[in-house]
Amino acid sequence: MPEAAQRELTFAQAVREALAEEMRRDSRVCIFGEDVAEAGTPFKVLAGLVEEFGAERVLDTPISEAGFTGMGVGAAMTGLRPVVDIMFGDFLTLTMDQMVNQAAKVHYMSGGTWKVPMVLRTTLGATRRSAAQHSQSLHAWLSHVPGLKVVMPSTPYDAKGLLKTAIRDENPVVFFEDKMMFKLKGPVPVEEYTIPFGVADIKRQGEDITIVATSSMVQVALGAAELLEKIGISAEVIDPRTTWPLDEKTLIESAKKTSRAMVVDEGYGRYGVTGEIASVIAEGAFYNLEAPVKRMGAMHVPIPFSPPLEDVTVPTDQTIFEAARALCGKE
Amino acid sequence: MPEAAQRELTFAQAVREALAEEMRRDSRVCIFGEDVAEAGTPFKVLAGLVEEFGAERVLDTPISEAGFTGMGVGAAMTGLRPVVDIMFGDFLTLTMDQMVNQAAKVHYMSGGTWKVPMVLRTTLGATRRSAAQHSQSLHAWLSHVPGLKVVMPSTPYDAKGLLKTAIRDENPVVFFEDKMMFKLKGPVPVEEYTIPFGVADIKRQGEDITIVATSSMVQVALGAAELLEKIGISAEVIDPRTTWPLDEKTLIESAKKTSRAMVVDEGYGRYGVTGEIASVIAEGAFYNLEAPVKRMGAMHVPIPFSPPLEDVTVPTDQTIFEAARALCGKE
Amino acid sequence: MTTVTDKSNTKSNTQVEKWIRTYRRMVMIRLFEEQVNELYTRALMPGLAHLYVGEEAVAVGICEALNPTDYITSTHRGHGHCLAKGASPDRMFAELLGKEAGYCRGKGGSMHIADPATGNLGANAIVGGSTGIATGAALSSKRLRTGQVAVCFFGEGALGQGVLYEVMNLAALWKLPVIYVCENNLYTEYTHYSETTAGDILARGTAFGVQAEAVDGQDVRAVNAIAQKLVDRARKGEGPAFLLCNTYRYTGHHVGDINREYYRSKQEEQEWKTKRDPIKNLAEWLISEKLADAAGLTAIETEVRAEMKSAVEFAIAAPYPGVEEVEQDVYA
Amino acid sequence: MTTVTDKSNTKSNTQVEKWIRTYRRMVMIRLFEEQVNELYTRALMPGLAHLYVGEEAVAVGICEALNPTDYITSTHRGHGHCLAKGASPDRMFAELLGKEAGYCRGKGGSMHIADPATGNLGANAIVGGSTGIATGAALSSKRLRTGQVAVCFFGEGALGQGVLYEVMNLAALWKLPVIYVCENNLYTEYTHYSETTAGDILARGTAFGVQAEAVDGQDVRAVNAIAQKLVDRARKGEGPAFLLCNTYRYTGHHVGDINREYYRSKQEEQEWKTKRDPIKNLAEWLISEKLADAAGLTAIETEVRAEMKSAVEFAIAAPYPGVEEVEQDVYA
Ligand SMILES: Cc1ncc(C[n+]2csc(CCOP(=O)(O)OP(=O)(O)O)c2C)c(N)n1
Ligand SMILES: Cc1ncc(C[n+]2csc(CCOP(=O)(O)OP(=O)(O)O)c2C)c(N)n1
Ligand SMILES: [Mg+2]
Ligand SMILES: [Mg+2]
Repeated sequence: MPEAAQRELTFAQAVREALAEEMRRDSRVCIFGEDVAEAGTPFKVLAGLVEEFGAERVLDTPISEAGFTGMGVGAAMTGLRPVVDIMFGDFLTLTMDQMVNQAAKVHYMSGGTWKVPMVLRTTLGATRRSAAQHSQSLHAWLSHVPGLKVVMPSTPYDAKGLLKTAIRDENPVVFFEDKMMFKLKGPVPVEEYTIPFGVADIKRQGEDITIVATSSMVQVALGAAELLEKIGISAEVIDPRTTWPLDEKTLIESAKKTSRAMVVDEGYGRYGVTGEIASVIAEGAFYNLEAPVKRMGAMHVPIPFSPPLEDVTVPTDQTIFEAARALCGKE
Repeated sequence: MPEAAQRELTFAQAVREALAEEMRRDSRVCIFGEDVAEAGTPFKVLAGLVEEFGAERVLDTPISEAGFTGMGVGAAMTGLRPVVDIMFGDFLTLTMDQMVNQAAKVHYMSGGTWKVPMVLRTTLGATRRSAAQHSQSLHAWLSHVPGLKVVMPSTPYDAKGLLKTAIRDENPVVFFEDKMMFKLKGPVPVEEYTIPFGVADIKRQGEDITIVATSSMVQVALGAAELLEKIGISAEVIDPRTTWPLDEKTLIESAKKTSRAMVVDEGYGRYGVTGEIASVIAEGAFYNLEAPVKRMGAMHVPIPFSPPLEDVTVPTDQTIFEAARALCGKE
Repeated sequence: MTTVTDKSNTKSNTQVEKWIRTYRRMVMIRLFEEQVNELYTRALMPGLAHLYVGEEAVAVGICEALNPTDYITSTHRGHGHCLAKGASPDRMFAELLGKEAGYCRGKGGSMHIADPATGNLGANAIVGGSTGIATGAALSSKRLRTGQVAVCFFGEGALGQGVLYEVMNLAALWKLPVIYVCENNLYTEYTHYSETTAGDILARGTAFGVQAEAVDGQDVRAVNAIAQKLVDRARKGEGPAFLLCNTYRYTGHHVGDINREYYRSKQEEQEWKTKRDPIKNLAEWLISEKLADAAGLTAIETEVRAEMKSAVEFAIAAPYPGVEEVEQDVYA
Repeated sequence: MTTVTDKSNTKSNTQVEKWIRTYRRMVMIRLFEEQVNELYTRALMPGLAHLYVGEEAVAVGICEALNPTDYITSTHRGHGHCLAKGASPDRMFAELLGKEAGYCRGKGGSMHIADPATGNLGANAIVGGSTGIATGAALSSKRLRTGQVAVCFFGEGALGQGVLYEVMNLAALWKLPVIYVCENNLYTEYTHYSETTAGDILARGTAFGVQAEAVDGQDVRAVNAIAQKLVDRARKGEGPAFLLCNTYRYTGHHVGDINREYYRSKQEEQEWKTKRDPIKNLAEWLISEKLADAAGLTAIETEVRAEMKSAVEFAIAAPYPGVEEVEQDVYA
């Protein structure tokens, strides 16, 4: 976090500012997706961009996720730098062939001759009462695939800096935004900056336990850390910021220091992000850990609509607090 | 493994026999996919079925993976028990919306009123010189998704028993067959049998190290176990057989007994199956493990075509042997 | 009191009963949606909902041509389809509020109502997501020789989804009894369909060997007549059809879409509401044909309104599912 | 010796040179594929390959209408497209053998040859998988005002993939300079296209606002004439086109598909080979128009055959990439 940051922006404003700056800097950057132009997306994240950059660079598409993602791949190969907008992360299902069999593999299969500098922006996160087809956090799938990079910002500051890096990257980058975080405010400097991929950020220093949290779960973990402080447990909260590349070193070093670690991610707990990160820590800090690495992800159920049910499907500050307390052996 | 098994079948024959028996038993069972009828699939696994059951029950489709998988969902909801054939596991990318947003969620979203008793049969595995779009092992994605069951047989015996269980299951089941294993022979009894999901099989008893291996990697791990035996290391090889449901207990108990564990899977090593299983063992056998759980998966690269490159991307008996030896502290 | 939940299996053959029933159903949908909007503005409903107001003639005209055992699949804008196929408002409202008495025990919500008893295979929040399901249901019908027809409702936005063409091709090849009903209400969220739809919509059916027809979706009698023809044809084994219904949604894309002037004019909305209202049109015809009088129609409206009110009250009072339910029904 | 790798940028405007070049290219493709089959039967080639024999007039007729900087995307049956766009046989053979000197350093193999120098965006082993890429390249061309045209080659099997319709719709809406070339060789693997294709193929273009034309894919002059018209039109900003080329693959789906009688008759194969061979047809025309004589054409064949032989030898002798390359080029 920069010292001099005075100005506060919402997460949505930070995303928009990153896009606007990059579009001003590089005329090859363009955006396409459903209702991205006049509507500025249903979340209004892109409001105003079509007015500044015109309908040639901010293009409304039909509801054709596979088609326009594939066009993103081709456009990226041939001189544009497209930012493809997939309204809900749940619709990634429709883009998997284009992202995985095409975007991720073009550079390698062509022996390094063609490049795919595209960004796919999409959302993750439940608790919006949107039910099972609009609440998934499917970033584990993309993180599993070589050739892709996966970005999971947790603050307005990170969102802006990481998105600028994503747009300048020569590879296909999948950028996940927590839709519940669009209104979150945080400091964002007026000066230009970018944030490198593969560098975890220690969001809170601590001594007794390491909580690795991604995207939506970072703020929740920070809330849990405050609760833990009240009972005398000092939690270190680390945000990898990109699941690929993954800053294994910072995670392992923190776990070595604290001797206890938890991984919190809003994707499904099974066969997902928590398994990978927990394994990295369990291996790297094996001789320092005093307890098994604890994993917390979304419950292994389709996200239910009913509020009392939905609310128990994802980690909360309270459930993280309780798990951390148990892990530290405090009752 | 049954005692009295005299007869040997290939993996492909075992799959075909399971289908034929279930189609005879239940007239609602039908198959659809590309070139499944007269051609019997490019792998000839289904040869002869259309002759016995007719073109009404073994249907050639256009190259429309999303479309006919979706039809499988609808057909399963309304009285048929479709077995949907996806020629290469790489084409799962095209079916993800149907499998994940539809098949996996219908039962839950409908409050338990509709059911989707369908099976999606597909392949996995590299080393066939088929390059990056025909060599992937994408079972981690499906294992990540609640509502699906995922089956990974490693022998003709298991293939037959598990496929019959899959067809009788009331849920969407994804059944992965290693395409390099179709010609593998093994004992298959003439008598009817099924194999329950969620029950791991100890393919080889051992004392010094637990090797958990899935699908294609089971035979490879058994090969490594023989090499290990020669240097005095007794390896236990366990095959979970289904990644979901996962028989955590058997895996953990074995690791507790041997105090060392490895997980070998042909999917990508990152954010995949090895991370989950390693985490389950690292947590469940935490106080018994003498070394970190070792993970081996496909290298994090698109599968290259060139034989010398492709050959180093997936675990072999030799690389497993070496890793196991190192894990046991033997030089 | 006349029950407003009369199922189509109690369908009478007399014309007057048919059109009165049709009228009642359309009124029911409109008043149901009024209550939904009310629930939203009173902050009693979790999340959002997509109202079917203005499009009533489509769902009702088509479902009136179906048997109770025929199948439908529906969309994010699905309340009208559910009701037209015979669902009870009380259990629908309960679902919208996430209550255990809902059709899906609260697990589905507005966008996922499903009901085996009325052949409703489910609403779907993936645009185009149910096209495979409907086609698969038609395959079952053909293979099991049950004589059922499947109707796949979708907005014109789904014309952007390739899977629709994949399954239309399959339905034509296999002569499946499925009818693809395209509800062209002119907008996909906030974009006019002309900006997202090239070529010719009807040709998109015929190019794949599917018989395609268009109808004024504000005229319930026209919708019903053509639906009956296509359903009969499908039931006889003559293959799939594509029916383009030109219609309009009176309100926002969802209940929270209030300021719409950046994508369509108030005048346009006004014109559809005043000149092409499907309920008003049917009422006028009923009266002119002397099949009903104004008082009778008002009485129906009053009855339905009362029914909707008590259905909402039922739903508000109903309990949520117990938290232990969250892990149930993941697997059958 | 005349070089067989003459690029289209050395294109001459005289008719005779054009048709001799065209003839040479078709012969090159045929003899290239002969060598591939030979490599397979001699067990020198890893994996399989899908031969373009019989379809030469399509790739050559179309690429002859393109500029070197124009883009193409290709398929699993892609050798013909590569060669027609100007690739060198030696580097292609090297790729087929997984050698470092190959177009993709051996990482791609037969189904993934790509080459920026000739505008080849890559072959694709996903049926329909490159339709988005070609359309996206056309978007770049339009936005960056480079005047390039993109040609998307695909087999008629790709008509089953929904993504094709998604991108045709987009191309029509945005008037992109892209031409969708459907190579209908009658079969998708082992199934006749009539069993998998309902309706009307050309209508599948026009329904999405894409100008559609059909041509005899065995007549290179006809293919070239219509391609030239559609390419000019696209380059002028008049929008996308769909070109149906009726053709035939002489051999199996891949080199290992030897016994084909369960899905097509030897007689059918014989008829196409004898009556509709694109190379023979062009030769006859060249001779009848006195643009060439039989001896001249035989000389071309001899030259090309020698060139293919030395290209294969180059590839066989070439080294594999070092194993350390396996982890290179995953990220740019
Ligand atoms: C695959 C997919 N893409 C995008 C969305 C987001 N979305 C929900 S409704 C909608 C517009 C649908 O328009 P249309 O099909 O015309 O139906 P209408 O809302 O007009 O009834 C969109 C884009 C979605 N639900 N599914
Ligand atoms: C999405 C996808 N599904 C299936 C396959 C397997 N497959 C490879 S080639 C082929 C047939 C293609 O037929 P067509 O498009 O007509 O091309 P042709 O081989 O006739 O040139 C199939 C089904 C594939 N590669 N990709
Ligand atoms: Mg609409
Ligand atoms: Mg073909």
